[in-house]
Amino acid sequence: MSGRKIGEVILDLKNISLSFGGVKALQDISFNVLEHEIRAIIGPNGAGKSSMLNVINGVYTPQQGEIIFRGQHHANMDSYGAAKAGLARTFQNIALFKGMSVLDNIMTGRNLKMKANMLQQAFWFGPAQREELEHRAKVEEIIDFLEIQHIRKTPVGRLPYGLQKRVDLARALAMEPQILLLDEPMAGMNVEEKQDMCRFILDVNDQFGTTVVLIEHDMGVVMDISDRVVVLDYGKKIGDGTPDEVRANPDVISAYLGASH
Amino acid sequence: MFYRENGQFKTSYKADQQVFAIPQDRWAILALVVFAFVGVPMLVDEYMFRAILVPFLILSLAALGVNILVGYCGQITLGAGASMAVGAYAAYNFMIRIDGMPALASILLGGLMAAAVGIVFGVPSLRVRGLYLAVATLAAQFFCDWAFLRIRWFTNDSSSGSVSVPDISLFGWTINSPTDKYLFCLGILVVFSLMAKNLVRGNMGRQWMAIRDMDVAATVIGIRPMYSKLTAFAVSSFYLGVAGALWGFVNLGSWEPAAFSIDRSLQLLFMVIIGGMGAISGSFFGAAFIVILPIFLNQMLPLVGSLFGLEVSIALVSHVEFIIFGSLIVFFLIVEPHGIARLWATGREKLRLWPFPH
Amino acid sequence: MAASQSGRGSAPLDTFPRLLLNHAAVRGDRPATREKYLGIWQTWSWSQVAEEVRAIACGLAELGFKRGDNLALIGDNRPRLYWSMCAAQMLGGVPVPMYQDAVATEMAFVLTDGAIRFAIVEDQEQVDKLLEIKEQCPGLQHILYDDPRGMRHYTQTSLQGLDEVIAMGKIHDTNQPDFIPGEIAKGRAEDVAVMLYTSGTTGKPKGVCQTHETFIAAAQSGVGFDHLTDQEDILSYLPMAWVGDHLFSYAQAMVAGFTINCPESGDTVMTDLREIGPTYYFAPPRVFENLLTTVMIRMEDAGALKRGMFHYFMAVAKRCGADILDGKQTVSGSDRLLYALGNVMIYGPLRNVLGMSRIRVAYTAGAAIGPDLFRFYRSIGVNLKQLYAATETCAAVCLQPDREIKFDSVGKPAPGVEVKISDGGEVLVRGKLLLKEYYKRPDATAEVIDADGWFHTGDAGFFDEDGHLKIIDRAKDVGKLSNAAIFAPNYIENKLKFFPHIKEAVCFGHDRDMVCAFINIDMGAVGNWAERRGLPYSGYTDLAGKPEVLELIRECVEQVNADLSHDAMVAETQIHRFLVLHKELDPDDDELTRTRQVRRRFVGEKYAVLIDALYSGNATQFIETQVKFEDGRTGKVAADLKICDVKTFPVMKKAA
Amino acid sequence: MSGMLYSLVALGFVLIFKASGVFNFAQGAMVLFAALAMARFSEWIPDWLGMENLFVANLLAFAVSVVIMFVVAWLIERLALRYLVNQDGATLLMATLGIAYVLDGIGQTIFGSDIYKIDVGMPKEPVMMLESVFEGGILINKEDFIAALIAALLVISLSIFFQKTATGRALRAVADDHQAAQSIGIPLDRIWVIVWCVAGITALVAGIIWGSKLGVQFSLSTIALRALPVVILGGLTSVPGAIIGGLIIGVGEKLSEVFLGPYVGGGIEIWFAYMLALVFLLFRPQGLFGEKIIDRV
Repeated sequence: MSGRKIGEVILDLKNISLSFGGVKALQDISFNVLEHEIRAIIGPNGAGKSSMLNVINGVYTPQQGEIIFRGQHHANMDSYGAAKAGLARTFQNIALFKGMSVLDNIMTGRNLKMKANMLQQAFWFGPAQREELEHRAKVEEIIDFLEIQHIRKTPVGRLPYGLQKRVDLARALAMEPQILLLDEPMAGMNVEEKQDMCRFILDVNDQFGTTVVLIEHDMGVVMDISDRVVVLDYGKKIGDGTPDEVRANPDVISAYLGASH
Repeated sequence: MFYRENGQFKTSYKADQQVFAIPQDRWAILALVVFAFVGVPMLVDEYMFRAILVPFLILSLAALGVNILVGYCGQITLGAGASMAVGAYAAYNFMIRIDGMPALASILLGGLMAAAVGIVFGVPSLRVRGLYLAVATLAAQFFCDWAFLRIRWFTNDSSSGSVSVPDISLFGWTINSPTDKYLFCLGILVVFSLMAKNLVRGNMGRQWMAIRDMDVAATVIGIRPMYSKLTAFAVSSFYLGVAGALWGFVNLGSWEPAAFSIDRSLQLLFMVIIGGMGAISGSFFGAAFIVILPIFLNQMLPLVGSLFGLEVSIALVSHVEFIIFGSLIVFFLIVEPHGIARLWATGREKLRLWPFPH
Repeated sequence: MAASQSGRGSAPLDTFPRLLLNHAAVRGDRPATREKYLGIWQTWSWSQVAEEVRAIACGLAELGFKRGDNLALIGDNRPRLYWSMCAAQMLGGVPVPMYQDAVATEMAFVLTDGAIRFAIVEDQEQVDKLLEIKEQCPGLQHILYDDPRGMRHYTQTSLQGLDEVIAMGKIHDTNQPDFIPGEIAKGRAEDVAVMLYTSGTTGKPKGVCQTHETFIAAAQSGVGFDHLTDQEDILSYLPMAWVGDHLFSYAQAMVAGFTINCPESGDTVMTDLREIGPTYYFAPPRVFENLLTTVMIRMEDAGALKRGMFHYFMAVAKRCGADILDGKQTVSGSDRLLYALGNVMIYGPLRNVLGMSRIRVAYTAGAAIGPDLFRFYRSIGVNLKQLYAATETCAAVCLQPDREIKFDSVGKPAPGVEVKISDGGEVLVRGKLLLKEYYKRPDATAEVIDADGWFHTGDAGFFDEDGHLKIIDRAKDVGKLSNAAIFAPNYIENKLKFFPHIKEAVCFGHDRDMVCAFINIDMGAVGNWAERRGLPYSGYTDLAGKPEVLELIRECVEQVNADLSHDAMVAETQIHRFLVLHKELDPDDDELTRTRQVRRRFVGEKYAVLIDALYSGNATQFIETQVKFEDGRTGKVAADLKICDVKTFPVMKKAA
Repeated sequence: MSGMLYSLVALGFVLIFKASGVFNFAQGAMVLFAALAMARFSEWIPDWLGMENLFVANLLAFAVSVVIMFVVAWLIERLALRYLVNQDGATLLMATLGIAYVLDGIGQTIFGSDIYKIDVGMPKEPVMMLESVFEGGILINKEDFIAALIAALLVISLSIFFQKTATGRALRAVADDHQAAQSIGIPLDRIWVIVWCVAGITALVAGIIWGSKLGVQFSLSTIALRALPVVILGGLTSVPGAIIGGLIIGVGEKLSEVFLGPYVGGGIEIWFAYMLALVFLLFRPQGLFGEKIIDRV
């Protein structure tokens, strides 16, 4: 049913190792992400999934390894550079700006595209106003896309968890990213919210051709929507391939059975 | 309950993003500003201007500056007084050292100088935050206190750092009567408030608030903490610098470094806490409160005392003032961390929903 | 208007497309349609709308839509669906709006019965529904969708985006600029303008064909009656397939040239209503009922002072509000003063939060409205009126003239309408506004329109001494108790439903010795009530079975009984026993019509065992029912229902 | 030797910060308050009791002051801090600013706002020390020497308190992790009262020493500000850091005044400590002995 074309390797991670003090969070992990695909990273709690994501967009600096993003080699990414290059992400423990409305939160996602200088902004003059209105229109499209019209002016702090997650996604989408990193987008949601979120992820991938890298510890949902899956356990990669391949992988089975029973 | 919002629908983003999106508010504020310009000068006596209104306006401006930094960008400062001092002394130097320098220009240049110094003193904010930052800004405060006391060049070799300026004039309008001073400050305050509002509702303000609320997330969406924090320091110091220059030029006429001591810094911080952090209107509420409270206590306490047959000394009044200030700060932090502005906003929201409670 | 008409030398304004062109010429810059989309009210002026309609029409023509074709419209109230109606009419076709929440099988019936070749639908959801039933409806050739979201991977050739069709139409129009004017010129007033399917309280739906002539006449009479201008704003949020919405949001807007406003989504109707603040408003009694219920619930959460004030001023309003609105001179000066104060403190704000500040006229129809409910809105200064209508009469048969509002009547016959009562007590109507025919159902047409041209409404009613029509009930529902007392179930049910805690009620009593009732509690109101009492509950069935809730409902029923006992006509029909149903009556289970009227007979048969229990004196009865969920799955709900006895009151004799 | 006094004040800061995460700006006010109480009671008590013995009077005054500081600590916890649990550091800091104002106000209302003397009979004459080690020895004020001794004693007894007693262990548990401590049944509010009491006593000791040297007056409350850099330098969570930081700042201040002062017009001790701390902050934000701050996402 999918009409999108999976492209070349857009992000390639080579031999990434990361440790905090003595704790080895990631050990020699390599995998790649193809353009336009949905790539999942799964694993039990504490497997190093979030650390992996933090390495990709430069929140953590790996001790070893190399990140190749669109042909550019990096020993590590920096967050600002990553954002500028087209990496957006959401957070496991929602990291919205609590003091702002939903609309303003999403608008912050446009900041890299806003060019008016401070003086123009202070006088709300010319380019500043024009920019503000243009980006508002763009943001409204995202609001419409994620079906959060009814809360656009609500302070995010007052929203229930499921909606906050959606706003978090909206803010990331507002950056019009090449790659969208989603950190447990469905954690703590009920079945209906999970279904909605799956639909949004698929729609984003489909309509905007955004590459999605997704972390989840619940295997079920991920297997349905992702093209390829990396499995981590205690900081090591134990499986990589299509959902079917991964499901058949004995290491994965034992890791999951071991972890959940 | 006086809001009748039916039919006030927005057909463009421009209309939706106005500063006062509800027409009732818009008209009320406009009426208030007109009244401030036209009505107040007709109703009020000189004492009111000198003791209350002019200090209120200038301190509001300063509180705006502090609010931008503390309330919007979340960077605590105990060195607001220092920025005011820089503004005041820089403006003074521009005025006396450059012939024919218009007063307004030197005031604004003083602000710019304060902004430049503010950036320098904002640098630690890139490495440290919270309490540590508070200490760093204290360093700025003490350094400035000392510099204007001891470095003669800044004060044009006057002893003990005290300087004075003649009456200033603006395009031929000599500002010497209390009414003139009031109107001059009011004009500046209105313009600066509008600018501040524009900044905080736009991209700049969102960046500041993003840094304040969750700096890691802000970085990840491409906000540079260095740029955001330093601009906040710069803008904040600019406002404080202009306020400092006005305080010196217009309110005092002649001043010493003590006018901008640590006490001033704390006073400004309290204004913002009590008035409301992260709300432009909070700066006005806070300034009004802090300007009026001592005067009120000075009048009231002896009266209350005499009711009970007690003599209330001036010292006692000032002590009670301390106690009340302190209690209020703690009270606001506990009960309404967003200050009077939030109370006001809640009240307004209630009126919009009246008769329903929510 | 007359000047421009003669200036252009065109035909009289007797079809909707001609009306549209006229508005584009006369008030081209006035807003015609607004829709809240992307956070603001997107606005289209009359001249823009005319262009859009023209483009859609050309596109449809390009696809092969011909004079006499029927065009199905399925979706929420979206501007382009309204425009498509007019586009179909331009080409001499007939728009057939359909209920958007209908399940696929219901749609299949209408699509086949209406010989539909073209359908314009709102979004993916509706497309999926149509694709599902496409095999059953071989006639359906083109499905056009308004919102392209999620439609990228549909490869069916019968599918097309409305955007593409419009683009196609614009090219067509440039190539053949004379095509549309020619088609419009071919239109005649007696052509069928729209086909509305009856909601079908009984039997399968029938397509009611109305001509341009009748609908324009009906609209004009309403516009003239209430002095509507092109300055009005109306919120269009009721199903487009309902005759009421068609009259108010389409026909009257086209006649008077006012603005229709489409809400952002179903969730935001209340907010959108507040923002727009319509000047002209139309809703079935159910909506007013729900609004009142929310008002009451929200007021219960208010502080004591506010609540006290609310109740005090509501009492004042009840005493004199309606009379003041009617301009009666009998109100005392002190009451006027109190009312003015109340207007500042309560009524005005209340109207504001309900979105009714700007309302000049509001109408309710579709079902009888409880007098108390009616009085509430009038007393807070909303000029709410009832009208009496049916799909077959393009709405308004009777209207309540200003200053002559009676709470229990539906008003006087509308201009140009004849109304009489048959010997059997049935209301008969004759006039221009009658349907042309039921689509392909001459038998049914002959059944309702007799040889003299009288339309049999199926309602029982009578004229009072002022010439106001009073409707008691559906003629077929009115029955007699075994002691020969007249039993009008609707009348009693409406009284019950006025209580915020009661959402739905069904009364039985025909040929029985007493009246018994099924009750549905209102989840919102009773849930709130239970929460404030710390009463835990897991869902509807659980809540409905709580003894405390039954006690609450019993009090309501007793109050109704007390009320009934005051009126000799109905005093015999006090409710003796009732039970609270274990599930909510639901259109998906065929218990209600899509306009949410009770299918009395169906309910009676489905729950026969419960009725037996009511009349056999059992204290409890076990019941298990199959229900359909929204996603089409089915499940079972079972419960042991308690049956409650209620106190009845002796009949009060009228004081001599 | 003012370094020793800085250390004492800084110690108060550190204690409270460790246990409750509150950066107690009111420490200075507490010093003033305690000193005022001590000074006035040592005046009043002889009057009331009609006795002459200075030592007994001082002892009684000290006891009363201790009780008063306990009450103050209890009130602060009761009326303010318990409502501010889990607020961020800056909010708490501002709250303690408020508390400082209240204490200043109340203290001066009750005890008066003139300059008072505390005379606990500390010897004033200088002594020579370490003459045997090198020629000339070091000239040291005996008073300072005793002060240092007292401070050292205080630190030692505090260490014992922390290490050996049950309360001390509970305190350390709280300092490590509030939630964990609470979950194993340590009553947070009581612990905080205790911490504030201890801080109150250090304030009292600092106040007495300082007051006997310079007299008790309002400016005493600003020594808190002077002690801030000490805390930064030493690290907010380290008791030894506070001591060593205090010494560094104390010595640095004097040295800079002597060697740098003349070139820039003097008076630089006002800001020198701050600049030192600031420069330090930029390179080691957690201070000399503080724990590294790690952000988690």
